Amino acid sequence: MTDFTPNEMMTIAAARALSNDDVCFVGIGAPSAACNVARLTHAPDITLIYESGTIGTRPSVLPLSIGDGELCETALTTVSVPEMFRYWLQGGRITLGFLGAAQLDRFGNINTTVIGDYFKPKVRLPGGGGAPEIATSCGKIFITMKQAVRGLVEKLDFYTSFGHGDGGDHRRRLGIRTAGPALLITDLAVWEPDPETKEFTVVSLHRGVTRQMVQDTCGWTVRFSDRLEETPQPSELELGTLRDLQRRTELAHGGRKGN
Amino acid sequence: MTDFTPNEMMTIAAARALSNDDVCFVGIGAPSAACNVARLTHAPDITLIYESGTIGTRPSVLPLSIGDGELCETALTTVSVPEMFRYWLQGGRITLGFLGAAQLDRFGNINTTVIGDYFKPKVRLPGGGGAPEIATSCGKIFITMKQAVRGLVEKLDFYTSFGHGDGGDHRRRLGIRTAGPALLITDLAVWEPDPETKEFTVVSLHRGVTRQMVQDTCGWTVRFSDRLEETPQPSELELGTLRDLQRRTELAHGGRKGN
Amino acid sequence: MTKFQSLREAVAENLHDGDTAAFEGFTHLIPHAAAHEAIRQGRKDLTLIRMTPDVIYDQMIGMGMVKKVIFSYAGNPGVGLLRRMRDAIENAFPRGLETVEHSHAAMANAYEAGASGLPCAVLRGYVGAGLKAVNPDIRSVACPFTGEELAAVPAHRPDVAFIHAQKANRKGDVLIEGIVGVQKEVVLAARRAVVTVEEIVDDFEGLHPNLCVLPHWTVKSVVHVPGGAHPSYAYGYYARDNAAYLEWDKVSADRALFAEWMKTNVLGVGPDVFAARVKGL
Amino acid sequence: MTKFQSLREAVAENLHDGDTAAFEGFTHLIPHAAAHEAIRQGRKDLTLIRMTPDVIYDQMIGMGMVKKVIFSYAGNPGVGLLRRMRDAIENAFPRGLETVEHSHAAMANAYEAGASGLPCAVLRGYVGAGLKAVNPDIRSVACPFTGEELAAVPAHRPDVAFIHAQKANRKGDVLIEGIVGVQKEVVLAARRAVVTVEEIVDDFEGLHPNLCVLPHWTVKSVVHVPGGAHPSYAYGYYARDNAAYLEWDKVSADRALFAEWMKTNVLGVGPDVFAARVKGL
Repeated sequence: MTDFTPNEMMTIAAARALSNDDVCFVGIGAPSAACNVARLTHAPDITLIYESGTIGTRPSVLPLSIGDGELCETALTTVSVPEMFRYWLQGGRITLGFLGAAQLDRFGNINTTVIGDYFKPKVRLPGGGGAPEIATSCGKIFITMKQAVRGLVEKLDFYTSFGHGDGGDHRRRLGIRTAGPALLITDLAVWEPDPETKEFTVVSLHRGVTRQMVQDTCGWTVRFSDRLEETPQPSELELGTLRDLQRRTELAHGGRKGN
Repeated sequence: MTDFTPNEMMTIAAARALSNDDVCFVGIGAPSAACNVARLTHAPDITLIYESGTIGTRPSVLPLSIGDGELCETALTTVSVPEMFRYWLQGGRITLGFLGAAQLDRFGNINTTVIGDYFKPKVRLPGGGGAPEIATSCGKIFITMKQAVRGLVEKLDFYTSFGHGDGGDHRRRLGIRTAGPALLITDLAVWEPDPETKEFTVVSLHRGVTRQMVQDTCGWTVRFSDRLEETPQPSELELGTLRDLQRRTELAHGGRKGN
Repeated sequence: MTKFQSLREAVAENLHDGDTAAFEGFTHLIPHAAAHEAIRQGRKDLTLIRMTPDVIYDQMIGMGMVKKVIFSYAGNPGVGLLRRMRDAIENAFPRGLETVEHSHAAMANAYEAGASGLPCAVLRGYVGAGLKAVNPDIRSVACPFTGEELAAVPAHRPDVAFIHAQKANRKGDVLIEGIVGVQKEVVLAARRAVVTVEEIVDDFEGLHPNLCVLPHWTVKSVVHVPGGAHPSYAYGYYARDNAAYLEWDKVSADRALFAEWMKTNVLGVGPDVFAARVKGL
Repeated sequence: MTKFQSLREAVAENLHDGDTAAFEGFTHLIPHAAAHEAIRQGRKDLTLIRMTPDVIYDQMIGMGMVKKVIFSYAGNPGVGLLRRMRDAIENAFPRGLETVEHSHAAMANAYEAGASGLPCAVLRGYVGAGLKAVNPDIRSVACPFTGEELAAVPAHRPDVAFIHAQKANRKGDVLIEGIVGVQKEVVLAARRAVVTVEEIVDDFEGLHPNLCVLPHWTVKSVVHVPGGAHPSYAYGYYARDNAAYLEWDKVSADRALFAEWMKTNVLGVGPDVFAARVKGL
């Protein structure tokens, strides 16, 4: 096995959790890389959907934006944005949604809106975009992010999208019928919600990562699974596929005017 | 002027009331003939819309159904039926809607649902189709029908679509912002609503029609305008256009399998 | 995953006694072959949804398979009334028929709401109209910003939808072209969807990106039935058989003639007859 | 009727101080040329609606033309934050900026409701989400059949919409292809619509019947501006200039650099420069 970066491990661990039967609502960045690595390795029939309206897309390079031409050109069909949010997302046709976070709490609630007070923000972040409804309409949610104390926080500054709320059956109490956050994949570890409390629990550590490293980059007291494992390392195929994809992407997006 | 039938006069009188700027929601039968005669004579730029989703259609023959292939093939674009009713009709983009009636009252209210009691009908008619919302969403409504005592009635058996209700400002009192029935064109006469009471009033009689003929075929006491006119007779162009259209239509629809 | 099946299998697996079913098509692409297979299999106590219950619903009603129809316009398009449906409503022959009646706008919105996963559709509709008084499924909500009273109707969520389309590819993705009606909506609103198609092609390469395509994971079963919309039509394949609609007016006017016609043209044949019916159209 | 005008005339006639305006485009077909003309004409006190206020809204906000933004995602797509918009919100520079914030789903539904002539949109949205607490335009209605509480937001009804499209024909009908976004909806929701296009063709003969076409009677003004979406892209014409989006991150980070850039690239030039900007893309 060649060497690999924490970011590569994160992307590949996320890719492995995807299957041929999934219909994924893909975000830009790590989710997009993970979904396309899955499609190019073990899940060739996975359906990828980007919120710009492209359904069943098969890009050969990763999009820089959620609506790159490549997504439309390789899609089965492209629908309007209102249709995307009404028929496909709200209609309950998406099995899996990916979300990122500026702040995440132990119950999978997410903030991408503001740091500080909403009306007097220290940092005005981009906002929720599709996230508030992705979080509740997709069959389940995977979250990818790099660990940092300012990212994995005890309490969010703003609740952009709902995860498991205060934990337990909070989703059900709000009438939400979908599973919510089912997996958190970071650069250090893979986390799953506890079946009862719904608190994210570390189930596997990436190669070379210690419990202390996970705790040092997390703002809450971390729970580790009794059966803590090591995340299987990337295979040659997985790593090669990811790196090829990124090389093609750099070539395509690199220079001004396609140079 | 060659001779012409009452039906031809009705169609041509309706065609004349249409203009280049109209966006018409067209029904099958006389409205379809009238709209296409207008398009082929004085209003070449009129926009014709059929509820099957065809926008800006220019059929060379009259459709037998509201969704004939000819309508789609000659249209500017064809949209889904939900879009047709949401964006185009409810969206207030249609300036003029045509309605027919099994029963009509003096205020332009229409029944196409049942004769007799709704739950124990003597005759079960087809029902409203698009009419209930055409009647309130189009800028104004033209009605075409052949006069008969059982058709122009004192009181409807069922209120399929709303005209001027009990007359006066009844539409406004219900919050309806469109004009409603603005013209009734029959095989005998042209009627307009009284500006105040909204009761249909005969404003012109077709050639050879007497007041008595109008009254004998109407179930309520007819009001005639103080300035009653004779409907201008069909011109050569109008009549020729209508008859050519009908000839082409018969040829196209006549036999089984296009023979 | 989509199954490629015979029409007999597709109907047997997806349509059950007592189901709420929608055989949709707005003049164009009406799934006649699928409806005839349902008749041959003798399904009972169906609730049928359709904007324009035309000849196929007249036939199913005439065969006594239907207990309830949810609809907005019950006519033989361009011809006249539906005589078997009238006989059921007016004379309870061959059985009584419950009706739930809407406007086209409400029906189209109800399909749209079903496809959108909503419990109800909200529209500006039925103002001053009589159906509100006879259909308890027409209610209202107040706009929380303007106070305007808007109509609300329940979303359509049929157990099963049947549509006819031009093409499927080998994966089971379905292409619909021309007057697309409410077909995308009814498939997405339904728990199960069966699509009969004119043609099965290898793939959809080279299609314009914005066409009406239903991905294979929205469809349970794809069945190859050339001519399967006859006497309705399939844009790009064959024209509407207007004479057959005129003929139906006569056939359906007489109970005995109807029974005889169904025996000859539906019960005694299979879906393979449809290809021949559209030759020359 | 549609006018074929210069961009200067179209903006002068259709965009007024204090207007509520939407310059829409979802990554694709963003009307950069139209926004730059609005900047040159120095419109004031605008309320801007957009799902993804990106570079053009950052520019208008940085120029002090905007008093309020209604939006759902304020980022430089694929790059990062909007630095001029942040400066306005965090530091009231060059003026304070009121924000009304929604989710994408709510914004898309609000355009759809505007196009549909409804006062509000109803969706299953914002469940458990924080925006409800800070945006009084997020309310709810109860489904009159199931009792489920659904979110409601006001319909978007902008005074004027600006979009960029591939083609217009000589009548002024407009064709949009590829990622069509909310462009049809924003045009139908707006009182006035201005469309810049890559190309004007004689007619649309031979087009597939189900494409996204806006009839001429829905559009006030058509303006021929080749390259008018740059650095966004036009499917079938030119690709996205990703480098320009990366450059914007640097330009917008510094107030002086921003002012200089706007002078050189917007204030001192005309819409004719766009054609050259897309050469080689």
